[in-house]
Amino acid sequence: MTLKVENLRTYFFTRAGVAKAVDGVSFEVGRGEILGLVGESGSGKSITGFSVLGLVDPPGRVAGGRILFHGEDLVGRSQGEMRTLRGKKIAMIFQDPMMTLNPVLSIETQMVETVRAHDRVSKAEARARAVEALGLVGIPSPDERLAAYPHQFSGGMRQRVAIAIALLHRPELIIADEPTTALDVTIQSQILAVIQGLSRDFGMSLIWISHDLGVVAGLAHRIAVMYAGRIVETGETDTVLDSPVHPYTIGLMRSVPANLERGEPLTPIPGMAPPPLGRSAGCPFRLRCFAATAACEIEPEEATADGHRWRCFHPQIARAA
Amino acid sequence: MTIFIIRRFSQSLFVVFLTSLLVFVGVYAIGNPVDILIPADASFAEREAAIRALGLDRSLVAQYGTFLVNALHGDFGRSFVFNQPAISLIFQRLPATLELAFVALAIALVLGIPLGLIAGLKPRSVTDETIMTGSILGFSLPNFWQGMMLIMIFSVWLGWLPSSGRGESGEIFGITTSLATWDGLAHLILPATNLALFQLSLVIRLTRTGVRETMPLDFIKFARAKGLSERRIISVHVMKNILIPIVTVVGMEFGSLIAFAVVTETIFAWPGIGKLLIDSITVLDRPVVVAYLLVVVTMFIFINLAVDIVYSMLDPRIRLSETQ
Amino acid sequence: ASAADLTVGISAEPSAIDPQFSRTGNNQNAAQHIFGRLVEQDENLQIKPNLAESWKNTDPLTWEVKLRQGVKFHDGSPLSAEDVVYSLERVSTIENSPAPFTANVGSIAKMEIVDPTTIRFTTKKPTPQFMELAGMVYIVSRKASEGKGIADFNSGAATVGTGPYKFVEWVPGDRLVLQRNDDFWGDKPEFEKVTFRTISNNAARVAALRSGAVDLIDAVPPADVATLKSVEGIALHSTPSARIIYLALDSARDESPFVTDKAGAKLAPSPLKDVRVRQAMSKMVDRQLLIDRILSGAGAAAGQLVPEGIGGHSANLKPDAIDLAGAKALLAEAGYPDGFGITVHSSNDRFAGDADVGQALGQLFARGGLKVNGVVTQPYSVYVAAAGKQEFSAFVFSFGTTTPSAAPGMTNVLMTFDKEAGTGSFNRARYSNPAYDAKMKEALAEFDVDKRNALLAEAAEVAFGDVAIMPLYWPVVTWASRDSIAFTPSKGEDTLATFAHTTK
Amino acid sequence: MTPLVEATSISRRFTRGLDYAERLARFLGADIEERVVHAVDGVSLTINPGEVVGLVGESGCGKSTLGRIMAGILPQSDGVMNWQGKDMSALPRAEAKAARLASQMIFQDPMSSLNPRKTIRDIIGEAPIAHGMVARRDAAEMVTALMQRVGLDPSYLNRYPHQFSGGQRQRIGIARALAVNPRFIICDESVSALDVSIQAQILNLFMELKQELGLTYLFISHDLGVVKHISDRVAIMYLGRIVESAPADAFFAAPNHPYTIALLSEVPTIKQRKRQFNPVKGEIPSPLHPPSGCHFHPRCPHAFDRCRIERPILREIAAGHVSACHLNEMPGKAASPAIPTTAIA
Amino acid sequence: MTALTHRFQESQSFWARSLRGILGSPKATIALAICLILIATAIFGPALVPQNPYDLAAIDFFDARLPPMSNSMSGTTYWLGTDGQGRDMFSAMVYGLRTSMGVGLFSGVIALAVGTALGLTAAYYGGRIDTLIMRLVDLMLGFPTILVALMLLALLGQGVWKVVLALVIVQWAQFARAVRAAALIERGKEYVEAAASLGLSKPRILFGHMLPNCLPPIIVIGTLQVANAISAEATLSFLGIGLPITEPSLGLLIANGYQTLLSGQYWISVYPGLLLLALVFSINIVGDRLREVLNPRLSER
Ligand SMILES: Nc1ncnc2c1ncn2[C@@H]1O[C@H](COP(=O)(O)OP(=O)(O)OP(=O)(O)O)[C@@H](O)[C@H]1O
Ligand SMILES: Nc1ncnc2c1ncn2[C@@H]1O[C@H](COP(=O)(O)OP(=O)(O)OP(=O)(O)O)[C@@H](O)[C@H]1O
Ligand SMILES: [Mg+2]
Ligand SMILES: [Mg+2]
Ligand code: NI
Repeated sequence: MTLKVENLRTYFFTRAGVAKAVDGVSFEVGRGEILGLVGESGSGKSITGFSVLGLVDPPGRVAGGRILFHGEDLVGRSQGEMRTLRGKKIAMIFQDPMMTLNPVLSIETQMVETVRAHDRVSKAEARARAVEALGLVGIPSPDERLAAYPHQFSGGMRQRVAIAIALLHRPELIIADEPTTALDVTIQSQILAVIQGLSRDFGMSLIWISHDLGVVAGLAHRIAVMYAGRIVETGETDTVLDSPVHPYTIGLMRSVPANLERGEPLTPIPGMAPPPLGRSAGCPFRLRCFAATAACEIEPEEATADGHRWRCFHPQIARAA
Repeated sequence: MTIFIIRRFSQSLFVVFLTSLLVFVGVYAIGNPVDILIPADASFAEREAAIRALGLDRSLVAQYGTFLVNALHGDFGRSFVFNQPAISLIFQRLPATLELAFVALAIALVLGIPLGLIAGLKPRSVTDETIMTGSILGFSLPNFWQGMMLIMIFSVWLGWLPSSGRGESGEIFGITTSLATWDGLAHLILPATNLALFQLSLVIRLTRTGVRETMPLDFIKFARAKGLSERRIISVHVMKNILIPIVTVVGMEFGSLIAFAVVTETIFAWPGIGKLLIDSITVLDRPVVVAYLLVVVTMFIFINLAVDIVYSMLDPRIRLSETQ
Repeated sequence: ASAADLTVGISAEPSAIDPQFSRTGNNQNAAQHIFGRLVEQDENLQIKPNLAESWKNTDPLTWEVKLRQGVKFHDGSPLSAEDVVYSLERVSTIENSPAPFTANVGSIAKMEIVDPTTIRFTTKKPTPQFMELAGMVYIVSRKASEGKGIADFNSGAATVGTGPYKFVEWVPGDRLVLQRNDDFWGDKPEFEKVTFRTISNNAARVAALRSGAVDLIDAVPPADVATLKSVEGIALHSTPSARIIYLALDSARDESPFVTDKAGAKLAPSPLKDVRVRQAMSKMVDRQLLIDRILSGAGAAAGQLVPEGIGGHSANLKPDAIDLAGAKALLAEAGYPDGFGITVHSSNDRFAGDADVGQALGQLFARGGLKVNGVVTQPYSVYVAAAGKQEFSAFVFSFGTTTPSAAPGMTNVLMTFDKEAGTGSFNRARYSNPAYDAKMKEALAEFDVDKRNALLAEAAEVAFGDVAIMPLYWPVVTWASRDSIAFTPSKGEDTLATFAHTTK
Repeated sequence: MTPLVEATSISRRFTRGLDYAERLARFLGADIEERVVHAVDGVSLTINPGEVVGLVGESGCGKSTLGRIMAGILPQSDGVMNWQGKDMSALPRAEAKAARLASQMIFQDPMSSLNPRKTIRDIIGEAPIAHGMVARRDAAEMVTALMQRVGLDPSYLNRYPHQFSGGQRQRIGIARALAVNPRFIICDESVSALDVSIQAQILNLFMELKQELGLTYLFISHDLGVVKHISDRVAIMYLGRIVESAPADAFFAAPNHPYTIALLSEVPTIKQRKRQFNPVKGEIPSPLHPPSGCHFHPRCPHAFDRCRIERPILREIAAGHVSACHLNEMPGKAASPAIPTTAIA
Repeated sequence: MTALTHRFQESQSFWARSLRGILGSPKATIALAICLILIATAIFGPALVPQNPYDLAAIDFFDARLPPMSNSMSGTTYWLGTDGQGRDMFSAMVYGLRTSMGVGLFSGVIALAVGTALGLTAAYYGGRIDTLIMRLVDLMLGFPTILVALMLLALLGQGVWKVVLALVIVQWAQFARAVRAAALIERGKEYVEAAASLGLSKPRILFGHMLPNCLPPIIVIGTLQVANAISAEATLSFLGIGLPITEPSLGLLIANGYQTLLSGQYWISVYPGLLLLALVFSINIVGDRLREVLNPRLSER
């Protein structure tokens, strides 16, 4: 198991109160596996990713749980220790390709420094590795493009550069935080193709964060659905998508228009997600849930069947079947 | 680049033209320099002779016309007081002002950037609050009052540093400067500090704001995710970004540094162009005032040009060659 | 600074080193060190021989001047009559000078070199003050300065004189450096090297002295005098100057711009026309209090243009004492028992305390029963122009006498404003009294110094009886030095290295 | 039937002109040109009353610009806009104003499209009051009714936009548009910023309103799934031009233009699991320097010489189905989907 | 669009936000209190102080330069001493505070009005109008404040309104630039387009919709500029081209006292200096805090 997260809690201790952004998340990612992490805005996907790398900014911090990377707990490690992992063993790609590269440094600088942050190699060698990485992500004539600055690249190209940087050290795990959300369909497709190929070729594990079920469906081996800081359902992609059991997952699927006849009214989930500050005890979804009962006043435990896990007192198993 | 220079150049020509016109009309409106310059026991005849000698008997339009024609030939008139080419008077004293301004700028940058970094990296800490309150103090103290206090404390009470004049100068690389001798340096410290204080505050705040704005950006987080050390992140990723506003603002402020030298030079009797300007205004020495503005405006233009070039070196998004 | 050197902090610097460029005080200060003149002035402004050993006027139009022997220029060449004639002729070739010496040589019709040390001057008309005028022109070396311009003097190339000090360098705005002339014909100057630093800001100048940066400063602000007195190691040197600070009253016009009735409406005819009103106003001014409180005692109450010792002083003219009752009576007599409204104007950057004096006068008039509509102070540049255009009603001015007698001041300030006659060029109040003018003409034609001075004094009595201007005080000017240096103060407000001596 | 709105050969150029210094430099021989963006390049689009037209295209292709022109916010550089058969520019003042009010736009960003300093009452009520459509004292009542109509609690009347969630803000925007009784609504990415569950709520609202008020929509989106769900007809834009337009069913059943085909095959859907991504190559060209001929030719797998030179015009290939591709003139050569486009359905 | 940007940059009522922001920092709270006290002093103080220092009949130069705590001839105590004209320093400072604040506020407000109108116009209409206005702004900003004021005052002569005018001419460009920048951002927002699409008139959009949203930067710059103006007036007075001498502002008091500072009569210069400092410093602190809470991205001056 490359990564195993157990009962992760990441809280923001703000003046207004404690925002439980991630509140008891558990999942695992095996070698070469692609995990799709889906959920609505604010459900805690990004914070989960940052927690793994130890990059949660104050006033947030990991308040509990374990993050086991090859069995070793990363929680509580010093920034110095984490630094040796970041970019080397675990890499991350961010959503907005316009913002992830430093606009005033050349691509070369940004790549070479990454190489040399972990490996004591000459500039020339670092550069060679940078050229190679750019080639891998499909940037034409990488040797020349190295001297360019980010603004000279289009969004898709920049995202490729970011991926190339993530690849420099052939990390065992890449956390991709909605890296294609800002891109157009055709360009998104290009990036997905690159990522998919790389993951396959190098056996890299991947956590793919997205709110687009379609993207995750096409890419991930397994899916974890987040709601209000918890993973409410997780399992094989096909299982989760074809026979979702959590009412939230079901509601999500019904909200996607493409699943319905044209013009037919959609079946949206009523209401909206609770804000992270005011979450009350019990199942966070119960106020929007069609199946909620008095039982939901307390937090459901995780139930499981054949690697398909959910947190709900009223799993819609019958429907699925 | 060419366009840029054309634009700057034509704009500045316009500015120079406008200011010279303004000064002419202004001086004409205020009074007759001769009234101030002639001795108290002068007779009518002497007065008239002086007026004629200085060309002040002619109409404003005629005077201005002559000025323009001469200016096109590189002659900007002679000082009424010194009877020397006004331009050469300015150039005589320009080095002193430039020296003062540059040293002040250096002080501001050398102290300001580290202080701003310290403050910006630990926002809301005691250190930050102290530095920031101090920098507001720098803004709040009127320049002349600072100067007075500096003199009072360091010259009069403590007797450490001289309070006026420029001191001995020596040569470094063929440039005559006070920096070459101890005496010169000692004379430079107080006025330069006085002049630097405002800029220092400015640099501190710019740096701090820059740090605070840059730190939460995604590319800093990405740099961390790459495993870079905090040192490299700050010294390269953050610094290079914040240098851009600092260079622009400080460059623009260099102009006001020279302008504010008027006050500092008055207080510290620094023989630069600022003091010359004040003196010239009080005696209505119009050619010198015009020449001052001319030189200063031209200087602004060159400074701005330099700033733009440095800017473009720092910020790849703005390359002068790319017309945008 | 070593013991043999002297550093002086001066409030104003020369505008040029060419001694003939301008005859304003600052230029003269510098020139007197480097150049000689036919005559020079003592502390009381009376003339005494310098390069001219003696002179006599053989008839009203002819003056014969004998030059001193053995005088050498700084370049070693001897002074000759030719240099003198050259220098006097050179005066009218100076260009663009706002204050040329042309009037000094204006009376000369002819110059003849009788022998290498004697020159005979012929004047156009009888000129009693010939030596006071022509004698004041600085003598330059013909050899060194022929064909040279102002820049050559500033750089030192043409700066060759006969004075006690040689020119070393001038950094405008900063300093003037002089070197002792070891071949000086007169008393050997004491200091080897003299540096004049320009420190125009008063406080900075004082601070420079206190911090030891300079050895001597001029124009000590009155307020600092008391403090400096108590400072260990500092000596003060004062003298009343021959500069009169006065209030001009717009007395010639029916309508004066800043005269109002009590309610603030325009008042015509102007009460200022009435001599009784002017007298009353003068009686409202407590000169001694003003001097004590505003000037920290640095002044001498004045009742006329020049202090004692200068030609034209009248022993009969005493400063008016404060007499509010008398003032009230006079006002009532003139028909203004309740007073009237007035605005006092003054400059604020011309002489020490000018703005303060204006305000103090405002206070005094208010207390005397006038309605003071305001006190307005302006930079001199603005002020002088407006005053010249008669835009004020009561305004403060000063006039510095630099000549042995009060004649120039009495001509320019008090005689009728008349371009043709060349009188009254500074008569901004437009005072005009034929009796006075006649007395003045008589005095100016008189060759005998004593008689002339007596006539001038009589004229002064006429003018000040009319309160042509309201004299206030003669400022006391003060120099301060380290106490190891003694300094001889002069009425001409000169700051000369030759006036300074070490005491130990 | 007269079309409600009809755009004929509409173009819109954004020009950044040269200033005096640049003109001078050019005069002196410098190589400087005006920069012109053809945001919309000769587009014709007809929308019938009651119809929903979906407009799809990639970022920067000119969808919003076209939408703004149709809403009357932005003047076109060339071409004619007809409103109910009459040239808009020739309408008398009063009618022009009425036409203008009858077309309303609903924007993408629910935050920036509401003035943060105004209460909901003002936001919704200001325009009707300003136009005298409702008396000031009746305004509150009207606003309340509208709020109920779009599913907002009327007790929120005096709240400010920041006190609402994204979906609620979008409802406020809709109520604001409805307040002036429009007939035609341009939805510019109106649901793109919303989470799917909220997006579904808003889409439902749009559909309801259409039913009840007989509204006509131009529905701009880059999400083909949404467009497919709501539109009667679909138009695809690429770099300022419409490359294909057809009734929705025909369009998804038989897409014709190679770009459309690429787009359809690359839209990720839940139905496709662990698929192989086979993207079209190349970047989207800059609208500043669009490729010659057919704008799509550099990325088109079928491109041939003619595509590089000649701009293909829209030709009808089936009833109501137009496409701008040279392949259509070569029988048997028309592009066909690499994968079945049923994937999206 | 991420959840964070939506949720953390929410704007609330702007006055509430400002006040809450200020009260959130003890430093700013104290500064605000000082500001308010000083404002109250400037407004009501002149009625309460022992002397009217602007009335020449009320002051007596017999009492000139008395040290603090001295008694006058008439027996009143000069708590802070007297100046060179015998003005009670305390009264003079209260009046001077009023003058300084008045000059600062008036010039600030007028400059703000002028700058805002021009800045908004430039931003909304764009094109030639924009170019013209912005060239003018560049011109003004390219010139050092102090020089422009110096020249103007040399031309205009002295007087409160002339100083105000000079400061307005010097300051308006700052506002215009800031307002234009803010307005450009606002203009890009969709609510402006929505308003246009709803057929609202241009002035209504400009002043009713855009202007209120440009307020935060305007207010921040406004406060800082008032502080600047007060300081600038003091400097001008110091250089001898500021206010009339009989109605001294704080700056003029300092300048007058400057001459005697080193003679030991420190109180004439030091007390007004401290008051000026307290005033400018506290305004700046408040402004700074506002800058932080209202508009963290507002560029430094
Ligand atoms: N600095 C912070 N202070 C307080 N709360 C925070 C902070 N950062 C994040 N949060 C909270 O953490 C929760 C999770 O945020 P996160 O960024 O992980 O959401 P997400 O699922 O990635 O959403 P999106 O799809 O919009 O990116 C949010 O609801 C937010 O309120
Ligand atoms: N006001 C403007 N000035 C200059 N260029 C503009 C302006 N508005 C739009 N453009 C340009 O016109 C082109 C089309 O813009 P438009 O906003 O219509 O695209 P879009 O299809 O709506 O894109 P998106 O999906 O990103 O909203 C773009 O290249 C854009 O840069
Ligand atoms: Mg996220
Ligand atoms: Mg758009
Ligand atoms: Ni989002």
